[in-house]
Amino acid sequence: MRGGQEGDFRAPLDHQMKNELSIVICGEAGQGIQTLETVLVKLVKKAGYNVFATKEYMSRVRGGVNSTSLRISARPVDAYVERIDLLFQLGLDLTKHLRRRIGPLTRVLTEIGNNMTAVGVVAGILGLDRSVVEEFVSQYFQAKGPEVIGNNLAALRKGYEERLDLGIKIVTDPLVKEQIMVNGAEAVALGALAGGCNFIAAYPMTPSTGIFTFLAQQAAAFGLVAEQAEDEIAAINMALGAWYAGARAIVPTSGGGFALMVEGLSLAGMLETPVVISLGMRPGPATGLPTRTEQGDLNFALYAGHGEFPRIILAPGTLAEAFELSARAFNLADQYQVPVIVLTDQYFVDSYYNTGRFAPAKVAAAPAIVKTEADYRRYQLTKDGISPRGIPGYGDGLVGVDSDEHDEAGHITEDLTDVRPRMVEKRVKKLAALQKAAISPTLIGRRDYKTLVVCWGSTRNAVAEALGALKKRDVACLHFSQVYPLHRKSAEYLKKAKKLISVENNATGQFAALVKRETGFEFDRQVNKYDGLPFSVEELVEALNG
Amino acid sequence: MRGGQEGDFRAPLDHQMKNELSIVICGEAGQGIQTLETVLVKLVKKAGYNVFATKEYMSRVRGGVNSTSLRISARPVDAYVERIDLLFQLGLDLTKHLRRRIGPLTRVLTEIGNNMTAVGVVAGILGLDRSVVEEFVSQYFQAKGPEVIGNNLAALRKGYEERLDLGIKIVTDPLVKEQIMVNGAEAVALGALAGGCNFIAAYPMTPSTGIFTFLAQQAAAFGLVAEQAEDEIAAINMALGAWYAGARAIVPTSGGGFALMVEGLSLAGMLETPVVISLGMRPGPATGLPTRTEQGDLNFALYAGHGEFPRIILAPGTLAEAFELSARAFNLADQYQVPVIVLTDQYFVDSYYNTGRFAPAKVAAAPAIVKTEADYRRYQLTKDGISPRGIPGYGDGLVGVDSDEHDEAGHITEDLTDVRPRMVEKRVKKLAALQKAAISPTLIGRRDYKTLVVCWGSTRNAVAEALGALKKRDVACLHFSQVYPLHRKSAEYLKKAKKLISVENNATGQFAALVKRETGFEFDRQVNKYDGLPFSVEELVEALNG
Amino acid sequence: MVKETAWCPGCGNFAILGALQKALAELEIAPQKLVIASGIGQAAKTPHYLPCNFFNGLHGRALPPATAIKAANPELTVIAESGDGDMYGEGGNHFIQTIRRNPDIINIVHNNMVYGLTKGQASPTSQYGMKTPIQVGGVFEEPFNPIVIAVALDAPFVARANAADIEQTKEIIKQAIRHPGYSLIDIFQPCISFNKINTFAWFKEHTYYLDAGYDPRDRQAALAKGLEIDRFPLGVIYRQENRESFNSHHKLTAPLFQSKPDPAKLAALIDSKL
Amino acid sequence: MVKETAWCPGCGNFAILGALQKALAELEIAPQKLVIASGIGQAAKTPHYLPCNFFNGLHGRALPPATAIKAANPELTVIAESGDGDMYGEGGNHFIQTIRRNPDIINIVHNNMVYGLTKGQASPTSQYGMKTPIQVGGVFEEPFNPIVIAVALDAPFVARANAADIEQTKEIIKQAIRHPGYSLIDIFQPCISFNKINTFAWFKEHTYYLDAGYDPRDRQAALAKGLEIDRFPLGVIYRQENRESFNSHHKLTAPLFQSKPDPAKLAALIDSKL
Ligand SMILES: Cc1ncc(C[n+]2csc(CCOP(=O)(O)OP(=O)(O)O)c2C)c(N)n1
Ligand SMILES: Cc1ncc(C[n+]2csc(CCOP(=O)(O)OP(=O)(O)O)c2C)c(N)n1
Ligand code: SF4
Ligand code: SF4
Ligand SMILES: [Mg+2]
Ligand SMILES: [Mg+2]
Repeated sequence: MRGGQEGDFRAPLDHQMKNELSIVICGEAGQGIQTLETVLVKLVKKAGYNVFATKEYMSRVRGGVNSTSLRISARPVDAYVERIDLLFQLGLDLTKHLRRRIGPLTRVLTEIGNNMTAVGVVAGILGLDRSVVEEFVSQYFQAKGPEVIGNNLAALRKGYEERLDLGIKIVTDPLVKEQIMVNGAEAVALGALAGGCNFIAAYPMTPSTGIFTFLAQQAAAFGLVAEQAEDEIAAINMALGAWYAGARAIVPTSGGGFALMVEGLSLAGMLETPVVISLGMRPGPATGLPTRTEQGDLNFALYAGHGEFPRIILAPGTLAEAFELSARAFNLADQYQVPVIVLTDQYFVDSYYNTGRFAPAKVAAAPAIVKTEADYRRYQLTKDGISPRGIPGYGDGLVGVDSDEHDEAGHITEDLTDVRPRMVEKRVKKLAALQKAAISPTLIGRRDYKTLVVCWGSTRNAVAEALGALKKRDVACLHFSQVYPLHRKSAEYLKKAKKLISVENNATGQFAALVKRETGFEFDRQVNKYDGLPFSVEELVEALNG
Repeated sequence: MRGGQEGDFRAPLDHQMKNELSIVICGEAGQGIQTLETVLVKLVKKAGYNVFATKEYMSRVRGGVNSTSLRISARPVDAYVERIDLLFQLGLDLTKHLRRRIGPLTRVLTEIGNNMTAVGVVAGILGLDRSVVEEFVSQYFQAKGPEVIGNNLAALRKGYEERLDLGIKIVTDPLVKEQIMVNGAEAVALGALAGGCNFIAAYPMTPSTGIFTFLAQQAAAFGLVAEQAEDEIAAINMALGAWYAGARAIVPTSGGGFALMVEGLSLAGMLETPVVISLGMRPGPATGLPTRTEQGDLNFALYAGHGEFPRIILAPGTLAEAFELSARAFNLADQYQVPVIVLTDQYFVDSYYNTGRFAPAKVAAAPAIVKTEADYRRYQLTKDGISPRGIPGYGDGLVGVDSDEHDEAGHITEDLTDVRPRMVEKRVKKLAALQKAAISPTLIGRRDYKTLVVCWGSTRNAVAEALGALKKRDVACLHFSQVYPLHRKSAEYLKKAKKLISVENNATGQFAALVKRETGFEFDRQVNKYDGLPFSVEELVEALNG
Repeated sequence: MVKETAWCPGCGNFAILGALQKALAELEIAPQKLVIASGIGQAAKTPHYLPCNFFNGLHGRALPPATAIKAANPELTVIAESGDGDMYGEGGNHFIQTIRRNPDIINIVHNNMVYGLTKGQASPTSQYGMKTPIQVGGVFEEPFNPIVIAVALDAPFVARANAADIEQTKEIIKQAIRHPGYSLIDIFQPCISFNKINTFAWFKEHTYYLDAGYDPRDRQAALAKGLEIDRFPLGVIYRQENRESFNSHHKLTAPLFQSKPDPAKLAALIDSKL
Repeated sequence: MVKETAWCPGCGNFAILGALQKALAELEIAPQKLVIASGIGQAAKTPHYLPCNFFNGLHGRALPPATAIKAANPELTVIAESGDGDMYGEGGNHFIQTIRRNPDIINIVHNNMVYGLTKGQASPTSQYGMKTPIQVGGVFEEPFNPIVIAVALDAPFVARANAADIEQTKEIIKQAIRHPGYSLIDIFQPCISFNKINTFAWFKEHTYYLDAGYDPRDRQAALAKGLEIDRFPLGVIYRQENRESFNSHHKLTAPLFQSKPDPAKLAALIDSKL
């Protein structure tokens, strides 16, 4: 299978003040920050700027302090920075973690009006075409009637007329217009559609509700079944029933919901029924910080479920990877008849930036279902452990699957001399095929590195940008978008390095431990973060500068 | 904490034919094999012989083929051997795994009558005092009335009169009379009582139902609450509520049930509420082989639960350890406010042998509850991460616990700058204390070993006996009765060895992987078994002879 | 299909298996078009003993996969079959919510008022006072009354049968299969090994068949019937056809495995993010 | 106790909190002797906003710890409080089985007919046709009727209240606390942010108080009342004192933390294995 591509670092950080603007808008839940984010991101992108946006919010519906961070740039931007050039403070309060981002050069605007005033101010700074902006805002509020449109336009104009001058002139990027603007949740959901997903069973849980909602909205158009289950146990068991009967199902959830699915995961292992789980991580244990981010569930995803059975765990680092891997997850699950877990996190699913238009054809659904003969046996023993997968009602055979140990026909067995050992080996040896098919890690930077910074999942872009800023020729980044099983080349990359550093958004270094277990390599240093917030580029610059 | 004791190997295998008899009785479920086992074991033990008994049975109530294997010996016996000297076949069928145990020297008795006839035959062989035997059997069937007693005595006599001569003369062992005869389930349950357990919430599941039943039977006498929960989710959440309110609760379960408890486990981690889980393993995945044995859930126990929090995992190798560690589990959970998992398996809980009388005083309950002051804060930050644990209704304070991230008083927080990082560190750093308190592994054999055979949990006795039989001076066994966290001395033991061999009753070598991750040591060879049956001494002799 | 069952000779399960097979034969349902989803327990082994497609899943979890199987392929006849512990205990939440969701499946519960496979603990339907190795002081919980609960949840078809009466049970099963939406058949089933109270004779004595005059369309009457527990009524206790089913709400008609993703629609959706 | 709540200004939760605090004050229950167990959701945050011991556990799982807390220390007043999604959805099985088990606890459900904290998906009590971002075609499932189910399960005390009526709600809570065994109070609670259908006005219009002549001891009548859904009756719909409680069955009187294991008994038990 095609590995990740080696890439370049992004533009170094010190360019930014000329070519980039970092804006943060904060306020209470209910003050329309979400609307502002949507509108501003679209407007700025349409005008041809590169945009990155991410939000952080409290677990409440009204009040508190939420914020959205935007980077508007002449060059592609895809990671979170701490620096704030311009802070719109719509509410009275600030959280401590926002306050510490305010630097001597930060312009803080309070009492400027509402969220649309902020849009106007930014439009003014960037010199966006006024009629285009007003047209867009009118369109956006179309459904709400002329009064709402009028009020919003008035607020917008008030902001526009501030004519704030920050001494910044950002040039537009002609490539942006050809690109799409999606967040991580949309990238995963679109990937699922590309992968032929036609069944979603889920129970709402932040940060995965976005994926569920997106798919539910598309259900009628795409002929999907989207069902809100009574609990996560029902969701995973529905998904297994759906796959068994020929559908392609996904279950989006988060740690606590996944915990309830673990018996079902083990069932998937035993039935060899494919299933795709989209696991959006948030800080634990238990309810933890429901709206925050963490990479704390890797170990759990790796070893969840009683008994022994193989699985695949993917952890996209970019939106493009999220689309591609979510699509591919369906084919992988189908082909190898194993559970595939797509690991994301709150930061990842809630972050937007412009990215190349997704190409579904590359990852088109390739169902691996066979029409059964009269003597069909679901668990026929084969060399690689993979049996042709029939479904009920398609062919002359009968398709039986059983959570007990079973014979080739799927019937309960207590034959401990022949059947049990063969069936254990059948399941376990699929791991070899999975290892062969594993996606290789992506090297970012030069091949003649001395220090290798290893990361996985959502930390990729921030690490890459930080290393770009550090401009050290002998430091490279190795990013894993498949965290299990590891691609066989992984060890080679690690071996070449004199110094190994891991970067993980958790407290205990779970991937570092996995790498040690799988390859024997130990990290010289671990950079960990566990306050519920994502790594910023600056933080990584500091942490990796040494 | 006091480590495991170094011990000697047991009597080597070739002594057996003179001093030992290996008897197997097989038949259909419903033919009274269980009764036979109970009666025979008691009789033989009372007569002063060492006894070991273990059973294997199908997941059905009637029919099929079940068997009980007994070793009657002049020396202490505590492990399973494959060799059969005498096979009573009460039913018509034999399983393949029984048939392969029949050797050229095996005497097979079919159509001898019923289960009590078999008791009679054995009593005859051993020359047990006839009146004692008859008295015992009469007593045993007392409640069933004179007719049942009469029939059973008749069957018994018939067997006695066979006067089978196997050329065996086993001497009795004077120490046996002072010893008790319990199986693993009873050892765990008695340990729980010694540890002050006063609350059991469970959902029936083989092989842990025995522990639940034993404790339910003692509930009235010991003032325990024993409640059958509607599901395992309720069971663990009840246990947490019970501990929170000052009780000492245990939840016995097996892999599939444990899977459903995983969200609750994570809750225990977040609440820092103690809990003891007795996890009896059986072969998975999913329903697997419900009545068979495996050590397949170690990884799962290690990493179950979303988010990051410490835990203790104990895995007794002997009945004495099962008693002691089950008791100690309550104090450990209480003291460190972490979940403690006691890992056993079907083989372990269903095996009996005579062992020294348990000494509850050594492991007496030491509750770590404080009376609260008015300004009590449940999560007060302390140096080692352990806060004084108050309970509601005892003192002037209020006790609040919260599954969300919380402040010292237990209230929901979204303070990401100070509180969250401190609370993560508080929880995670308890691991250091747990490491300090860890139980050291037990070295069995000479200290000047070259080869070290590493095992954990239920495989201990078989490995020890096999090494004794092999009589190689430079091979020793290292047994872990605490598998997580590992005692700091573990690495020293491993370092001294030229060759490392692991023995595990699973397919993928889960403990070997853990050891590698924790100490960096890799095993030169892994001996694995995954057919649902325990290791026999002979199998290990063969596997380790090289 | 497995020839030899793992059931005790004389168990009520045999009669249920027989009634089911007859019903299927009379309705001419081909094994290829039939899926039985079951959980874990003695009853849950049923699908191994007749020719069918089967999904023998987890203890307590027969209903969610059954719902999904029917959704994924509406051409299949889907039965969810398990014991009382499985359906009303471990699976209690699915029982309720499945009735609310109303998929077009048949739910057969072998109600032996005990946990058979795990050897005799109380189940949710165990009657007051029953002593077991765990319920040492006897069952004190209110027995779960599936009939009343199903009627209270407005299930489309609610019936009770007695395993011993193979003909009547077969007829009820046939009606249930033909009825649109979710159908519950709670079948009294003697467990001769672990339930010494609720025997064949006990069930005979403590039941009666609803007479021809009974109108199963009257919900209040059905509730009242359901509450009768001195002698339990047998037959179709409640039926209605007012509720939208899961399948009709989701407009499920063709099997999902035949559906092809539409590349043009997907491209348009992606382009909407330009 | 936390001063500032995380609720939306105008939310029905405030009134419920007020009624609860008044009831506790009038009954003179000391915060030290009170435990509130809750799950996760907006309603489940309640215990943070009044002085009490609290066990704010997992979504859907308030009842099992509440049952155990009361068992471990019968001297405590134990309330299990959460939202409709929590109690009847994720926690549906515990709801049923807890009623069967009948511990001496008070179960307060903030029934806003929606998932508040996760922003507006349907809950089990959402009414037919309600559209949400997930229920795009509207709710088609039969709304869960906690009153009928609780009466069907013979719960000792079943009441319904309306958050807006603080005095009446307070009185119901007081009665529930005084009633032995399990008590359910399902409280209609407007969610002003996500439920635009079931508003304060709607609840006012669609409810009425049971009159003084109503006899809550009549189970059939209670079932009939429970089935009224055009205008929902408010007040104590059902009450009885016939059932043995969990605590009395297990003979729980003193707190378990005071119980000492008896070494002699244990020694004797061990010696019985000689
Ligand atoms: C999660 C889980 N918990 C417990 C079990 C053990 N178990 C298997 S069957 C059963 C109960 C069987 O009772 P019932 O469903 O009434 O079926 P019956 O055997 O009486 O037909 C239990 C508790 C399991 N397999 N999985
Ligand atoms: C296992 C699990 N699944 C999902 C969630 C996410 N979640 C939190 S609250 C909630 C629903 C809240 O609705 P309700 O219980 O009615 O309370 P309300 O907010 O309306 O008061 C959900 C789905 C969770 N915390 N845990
Ligand atoms: S244990 Fe009971 S239910 Fe199971 S097969 Fe035997 S008689 Fe039937
Ligand atoms: S979201 Fe609804 S339930 Fe939650 S606080 Fe706001 S109004 Fe109340
Ligand atoms: Mg049953
Ligand atoms: Mg709600």
